[in-house]
Amino acid sequence: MTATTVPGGKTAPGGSRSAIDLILRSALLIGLILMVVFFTAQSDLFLTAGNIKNIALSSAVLLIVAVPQALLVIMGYVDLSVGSAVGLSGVVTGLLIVDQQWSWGAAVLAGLAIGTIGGLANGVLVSYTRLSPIIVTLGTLQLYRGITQFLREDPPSDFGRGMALLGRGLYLGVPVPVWIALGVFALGALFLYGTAPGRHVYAIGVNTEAAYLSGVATKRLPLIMYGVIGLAAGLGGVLYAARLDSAPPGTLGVSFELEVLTAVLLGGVAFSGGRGTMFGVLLGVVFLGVLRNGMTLMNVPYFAQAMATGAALVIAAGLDQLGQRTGMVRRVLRRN
Amino acid sequence: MTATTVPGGKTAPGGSRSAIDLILRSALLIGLILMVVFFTAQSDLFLTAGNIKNIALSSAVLLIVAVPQALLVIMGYVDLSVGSAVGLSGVVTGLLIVDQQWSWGAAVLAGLAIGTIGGLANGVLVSYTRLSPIIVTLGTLQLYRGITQFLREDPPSDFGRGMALLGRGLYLGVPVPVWIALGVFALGALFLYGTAPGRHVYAIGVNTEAAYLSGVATKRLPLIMYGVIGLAAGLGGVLYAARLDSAPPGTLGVSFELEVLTAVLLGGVAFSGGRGTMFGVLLGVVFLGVLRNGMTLMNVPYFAQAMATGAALVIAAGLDQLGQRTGMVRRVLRRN
Amino acid sequence: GGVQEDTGAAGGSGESCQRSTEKVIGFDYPLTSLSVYGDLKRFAEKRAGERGYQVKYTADDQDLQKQIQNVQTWVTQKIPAIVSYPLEPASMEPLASQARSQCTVFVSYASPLKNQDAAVLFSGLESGKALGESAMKWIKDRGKPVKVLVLNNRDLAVGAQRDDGLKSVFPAGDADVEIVSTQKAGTRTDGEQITRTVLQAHPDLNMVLGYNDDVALGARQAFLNAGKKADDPNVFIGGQDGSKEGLTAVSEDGIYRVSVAVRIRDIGFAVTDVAADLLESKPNTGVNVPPVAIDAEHAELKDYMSDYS
Amino acid sequence: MPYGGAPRNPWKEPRVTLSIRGLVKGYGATTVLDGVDLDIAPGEVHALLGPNGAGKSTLIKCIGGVVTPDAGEIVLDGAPLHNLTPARAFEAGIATIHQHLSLIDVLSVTENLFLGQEARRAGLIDRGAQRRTADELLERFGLRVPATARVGDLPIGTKQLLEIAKAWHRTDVRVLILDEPTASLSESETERLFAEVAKMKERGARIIYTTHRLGEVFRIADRVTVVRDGGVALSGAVADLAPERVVSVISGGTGAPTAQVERSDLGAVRLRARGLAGPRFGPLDMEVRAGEILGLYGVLGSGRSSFVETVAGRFAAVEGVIEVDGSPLTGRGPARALRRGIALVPSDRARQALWATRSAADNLLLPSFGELGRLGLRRTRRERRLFGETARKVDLQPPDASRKGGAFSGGNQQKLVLGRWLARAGRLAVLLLDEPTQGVDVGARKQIYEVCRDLAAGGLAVVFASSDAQEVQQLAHRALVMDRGRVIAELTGEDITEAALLQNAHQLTGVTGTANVSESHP
Ligand SMILES: Nc1ncnc2c1ncn2[C@@H]1O[C@H](COP(=O)(O)OP(=O)(O)OP(=O)(O)O)[C@@H](O)[C@H]1O
Ligand SMILES: Nc1ncnc2c1ncn2[C@@H]1O[C@H](COP(=O)(O)OP(=O)(O)OP(=O)(O)O)[C@@H](O)[C@H]1O
Ligand SMILES: [Mg+2]
Ligand SMILES: [Mg+2]
Repeated sequence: MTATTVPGGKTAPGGSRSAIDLILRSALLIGLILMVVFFTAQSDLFLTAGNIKNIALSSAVLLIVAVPQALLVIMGYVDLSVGSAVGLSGVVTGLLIVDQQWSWGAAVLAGLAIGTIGGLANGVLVSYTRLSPIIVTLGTLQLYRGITQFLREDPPSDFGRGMALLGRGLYLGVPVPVWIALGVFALGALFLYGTAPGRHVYAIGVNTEAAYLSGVATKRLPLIMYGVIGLAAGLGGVLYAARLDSAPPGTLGVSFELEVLTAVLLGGVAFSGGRGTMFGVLLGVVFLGVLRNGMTLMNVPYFAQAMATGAALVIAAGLDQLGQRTGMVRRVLRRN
Repeated sequence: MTATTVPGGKTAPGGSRSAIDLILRSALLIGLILMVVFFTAQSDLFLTAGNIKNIALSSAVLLIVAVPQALLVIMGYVDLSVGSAVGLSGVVTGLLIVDQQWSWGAAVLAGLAIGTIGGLANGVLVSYTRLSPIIVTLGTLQLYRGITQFLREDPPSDFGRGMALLGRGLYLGVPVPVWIALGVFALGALFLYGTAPGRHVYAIGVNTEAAYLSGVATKRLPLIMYGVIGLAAGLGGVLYAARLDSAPPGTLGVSFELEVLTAVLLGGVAFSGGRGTMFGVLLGVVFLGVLRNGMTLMNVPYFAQAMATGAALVIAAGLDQLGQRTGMVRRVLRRN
Repeated sequence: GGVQEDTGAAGGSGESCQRSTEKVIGFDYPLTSLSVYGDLKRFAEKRAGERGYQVKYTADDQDLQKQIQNVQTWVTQKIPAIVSYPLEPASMEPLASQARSQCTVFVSYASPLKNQDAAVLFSGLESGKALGESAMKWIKDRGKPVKVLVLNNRDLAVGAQRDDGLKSVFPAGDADVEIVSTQKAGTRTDGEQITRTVLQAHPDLNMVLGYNDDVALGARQAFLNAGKKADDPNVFIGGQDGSKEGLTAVSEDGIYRVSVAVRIRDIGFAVTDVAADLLESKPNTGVNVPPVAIDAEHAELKDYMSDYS
Repeated sequence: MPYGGAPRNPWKEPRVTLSIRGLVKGYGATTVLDGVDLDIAPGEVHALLGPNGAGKSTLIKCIGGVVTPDAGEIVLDGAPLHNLTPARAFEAGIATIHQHLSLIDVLSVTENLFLGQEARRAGLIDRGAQRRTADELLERFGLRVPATARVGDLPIGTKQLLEIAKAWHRTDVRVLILDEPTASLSESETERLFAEVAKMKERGARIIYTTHRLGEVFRIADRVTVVRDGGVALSGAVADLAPERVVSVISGGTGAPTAQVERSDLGAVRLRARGLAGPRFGPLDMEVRAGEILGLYGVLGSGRSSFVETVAGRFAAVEGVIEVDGSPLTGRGPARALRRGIALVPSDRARQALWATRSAADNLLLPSFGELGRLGLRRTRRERRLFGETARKVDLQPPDASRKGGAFSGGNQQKLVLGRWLARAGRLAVLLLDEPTQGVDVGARKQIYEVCRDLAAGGLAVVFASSDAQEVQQLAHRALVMDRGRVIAELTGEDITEAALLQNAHQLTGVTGTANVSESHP
């Protein structure tokens, strides 16, 4: 009897879920495609290998941090300190190479370590003492920036060949950071869909109480994830420093946290937790990358770019909603 | 067994809430007091009438926008576009006076109107089409900034006597903006505790479905509140412009939205909605004002200020938690 | 290993190159929120119009990553000539060399690069010095002790340069000078807020040196708001940039005594000329526009102001 | 077959017991359990009874490791269990089905069944294995939902069964705890559950069973313990206990609800549905008169909730009209319906009705604040008076205006929700109740029935949907049996017997097209 009242309902996350969501997202995907078509029509340089490489390169770090951020947000947490974590690890790596003559490899490891520690610090505060994630990470956003600028006032630069390869090297014609980003994305997807903790991410996000009653580690998992996003931010900082061949303490990674959050939400992750897919996140990141690149190609003036970006965000959010609505059942549940 | 209570409840439903929360907040209050004591010990200028007036003046606009922001957040919404709304209305007011020779009164009204319209635009998008408040207002944050810079590239300035009085005038020795801020705060408190819609704010935040089924206007109320916060942001922009006697399109109100959010969360409003008090918001605003002022007085270097602010936020969040814990029931409700 | 660097053939030099015949110049100016930006563009375009060129712009909103991305886009796009104001010179080097290796003209703006065909310079260091010197002169002439607030912003390369310049000549161990506070200020609002507070701590504060006109004007407003007279002889406020408002304030011959200016017109023209010359293979090593401390008495004040619409 | 390791052979187990000694637990100022003892032998079904708020769930939470007792010890097979967590409890072989659902809406049926106990291969989830076990469990519980279905889309009853099924594949179950498992189940589901419980019993599990439907106790329980006022008020073998005795101990003398008296003096038609169709029901016609209490009975998914929720404005009618006092209901949304005097007590308290973190006063008075105020401002004195009166009428325990809604026991939460409408009864024309006494003890149930009768006597039209045949018999003047969204039978007065209801609901299940029998009624 009840079986009949449940239209297929193949909408649970997981193999099947991601498939459905591919369609759910498609509204946004279509938006992206239209945008690409438009830019291609505007400038014949847009769809060139070189330019695509650009977009990929400038989206790489965003994707690297957006993946763990998405996992956090789905769990109902968030890390707003990533902007400063990027700055901190980049500067630490830089000054170790320049001031302390560390080998670039060692310096990079140190940078990653710093990032991870910063992340874990957030995690302990947030998931164990149950402080508000937003306020805590807004705090550490300032704290880490302060430390960064305390460590070095003006930018260390000139990091040598190793870093150059890391930041601007090509492997099989694809920039190294892009390879790394793809790796991170793959891992993220495997984790979310393939492993038990991945399922628990949703459980915690939807109903922590219920997850706890079912024996899910409702505190350890977020803690670990904060460590991971710290690591990712550290990686991001290192890659930025490598790419820029310098690490300005005052500006490296500034307002990056908002970019990450935008990409994640744009990708259809619900800030309230419980909803989101890796595919969506990828889509959100690419969307932003294409938008910025295309507008520069078209020589749009700065204020118009701001307007266009803003409008694009709103429209994209609308498309995402549209995607959501296509789920028949959801429409019923969402009273209307 | 549970006979430790008086039939009918000893205190008025509304009254008790604020009373209880006053105690809950006290942990943070104590933190504030300690900070004041510290700064007073550091600089004998801190507790002078002049400096208190100065702190009040710096906090006025923050309070004006924080009050409606708190109401939105309690309902489970948020407006991140206020920074640009402040800029937009300030610049519009300014250029109407300078370029169009409008009377300052008319120009101010226009500024307020612009702000309100911007707010209502957010409201329609968010509460009626159910788009994500964060992503939408992040979008309009950019959109409104773009419009502002499109309207005027360099700052209009020199607004004449009327604006001067508005921004810097004293009434009974207290700056006009402070009077306005106190008025806004009083209205906010009256609304939240003294009116039925005020109760609905909590109902929507805690359980929208239940509120909807109980006949609460779960869409109109947020819409209106978005209009109100737009109006408040407009007011803030006007006051900023008046005090600066100029309105820089590129920088007026930049990152103000984060300041507001910080103050609100610091004041113990839960970002997930359903929890928060006006008293707490006031506390959060004052806390930030005192912190910034004290550190400037002590000529703390920039990076140290960032560190201190960050640490203060985290600690304050901790104190707030501590406050929460004192509520026995809450402890249990938060799965013991 | 399989990883090689992505900078093409390193350091292509001007002569060996076949320049593009397309008459397009990209002007990458990250500080779009500065009030000088508009007029700068106007002059660059004026000259471009005369020489039949088109000027393109980026929108970096003061963000290093975005600047690099945008210039990278231009490089791939093979824009014939790029004039860039690097927020972070070191970060621009790889791009510059990549650009030049594909025969794109690369002109550096404000701070010199290793990889550049030419530069349009107005030294931040000099600018800071000029402000410091005129401040010292005012102090000497007046012969009374002063209390100073320094508003700097070392987050920006130019801000750091100007700050270094200022430090190098000010206060130069002068016993009469007491720097009571040094604070970071990014915007006019910051300038007003900080100055207001410092005025609380030191009601006798009578000198503010700002790293640009916006913050200095904020400081001036704080003095006016505090009830100081607009022409109080005992107050010295100085800024840098020579922005329209800055110079206007100076011309009022009040407490806003100096704005260290570079001739916006000259720079705007230079942006186009240097790039265009190089594209047309005319020799041009660039220009170095000297910063001048403009005060109310300065002979050229009117000319400088006339640059603005 | 339980997933995870070969089950140890229960018959080899020594016949020692699960024994609870001097258990004490309090929340803040109030002591809930004050020295409770309990012994349960393998293969025993032990019914744990008591009024709302007696501490049954609390006791269960202690055993399940959800809350830590303040004192006392829990000994399982001779081994005392210390600082339990839900995870540790599972390992010890204690499977708890909590009163409030702990399912994850966005996850699939399979994923929910295995949540926290996933089958793994090489670090990854073994979907194949999970899927097989899931299908088998669904089969056992007669759930014809796809194992890939998103749980959030399932009706509440189905969810309840899934919740129960979770325990069936957990680690070899030595203690099975069911906290009001049948609260939202209908007869057929209940039967299935009992069959499964019997199997568990054979496998030597100790079973604690909590319910407010006393009929069940005498069907499956071996022993009964009634907790009341913090202690054990009655304990003994079912065989030597008379139902009346148990009832009076639980209800503290209030006694069981009395059957409905026939109403002859019905007023004018207040609610009329004409060809009304909505999500999962209709089209159907229906009339309810002033003073009449109409019961809707049916198996799960028969469309009762959907119907009442549509009348209350939660869903838009697909076709047809709703009339209140003769004039059609225009516009959409509960607010509109309320303005016309239609109020709903929804079935899913936690999700649809309660503000757990808000005070009892807010929960009770929220729709009334406006009317109580003057010039838009609230008048707290009048609010306090109205709260006091209403709390007394529904006998809210404790009648504390500032206590958080979530801190009340199930039954008292329901009284809060009912009181919400009682407080403005004067403005109501129709009261709709969906599963009105779900999880409510006999005493409270009686009081709720009386409130409903008073409201009807006061001229309201009362419509309630229930899965509890006994309830329909006791409360309804007239009963409609629904199936697949259609009315398939109508019973009045004396004819409303549990037997008749069950028979109609079940034997007719599957017969389609026999719609609108109800057209014939007055
Ligand atoms: N989280 C909590 N905070 C404070 N008090 C609580 C909390 N949970 C339960 N209580 C109180 O403990 C007492 C026992 O609650 P419990 O849920 O165990 O009763 P119950 O016997 O299960 O009632 P029901 O039959 O309605 O489920 C009640 O008075 C209730 O108000
Ligand atoms: N298949 C479904 N999809 C979406 N919502 C549903 C579905 N089935 C029920 N619901 C909703 O879930 C809630 C409770 O379900 P319930 O099974 O009680 O409703 P119902 O389908 O009317 O059956 P019943 O006769 O048992 O009430 C109601 O709001 C109902 O509308
Ligand atoms: Mg219970
Ligand atoms: Mg139902």
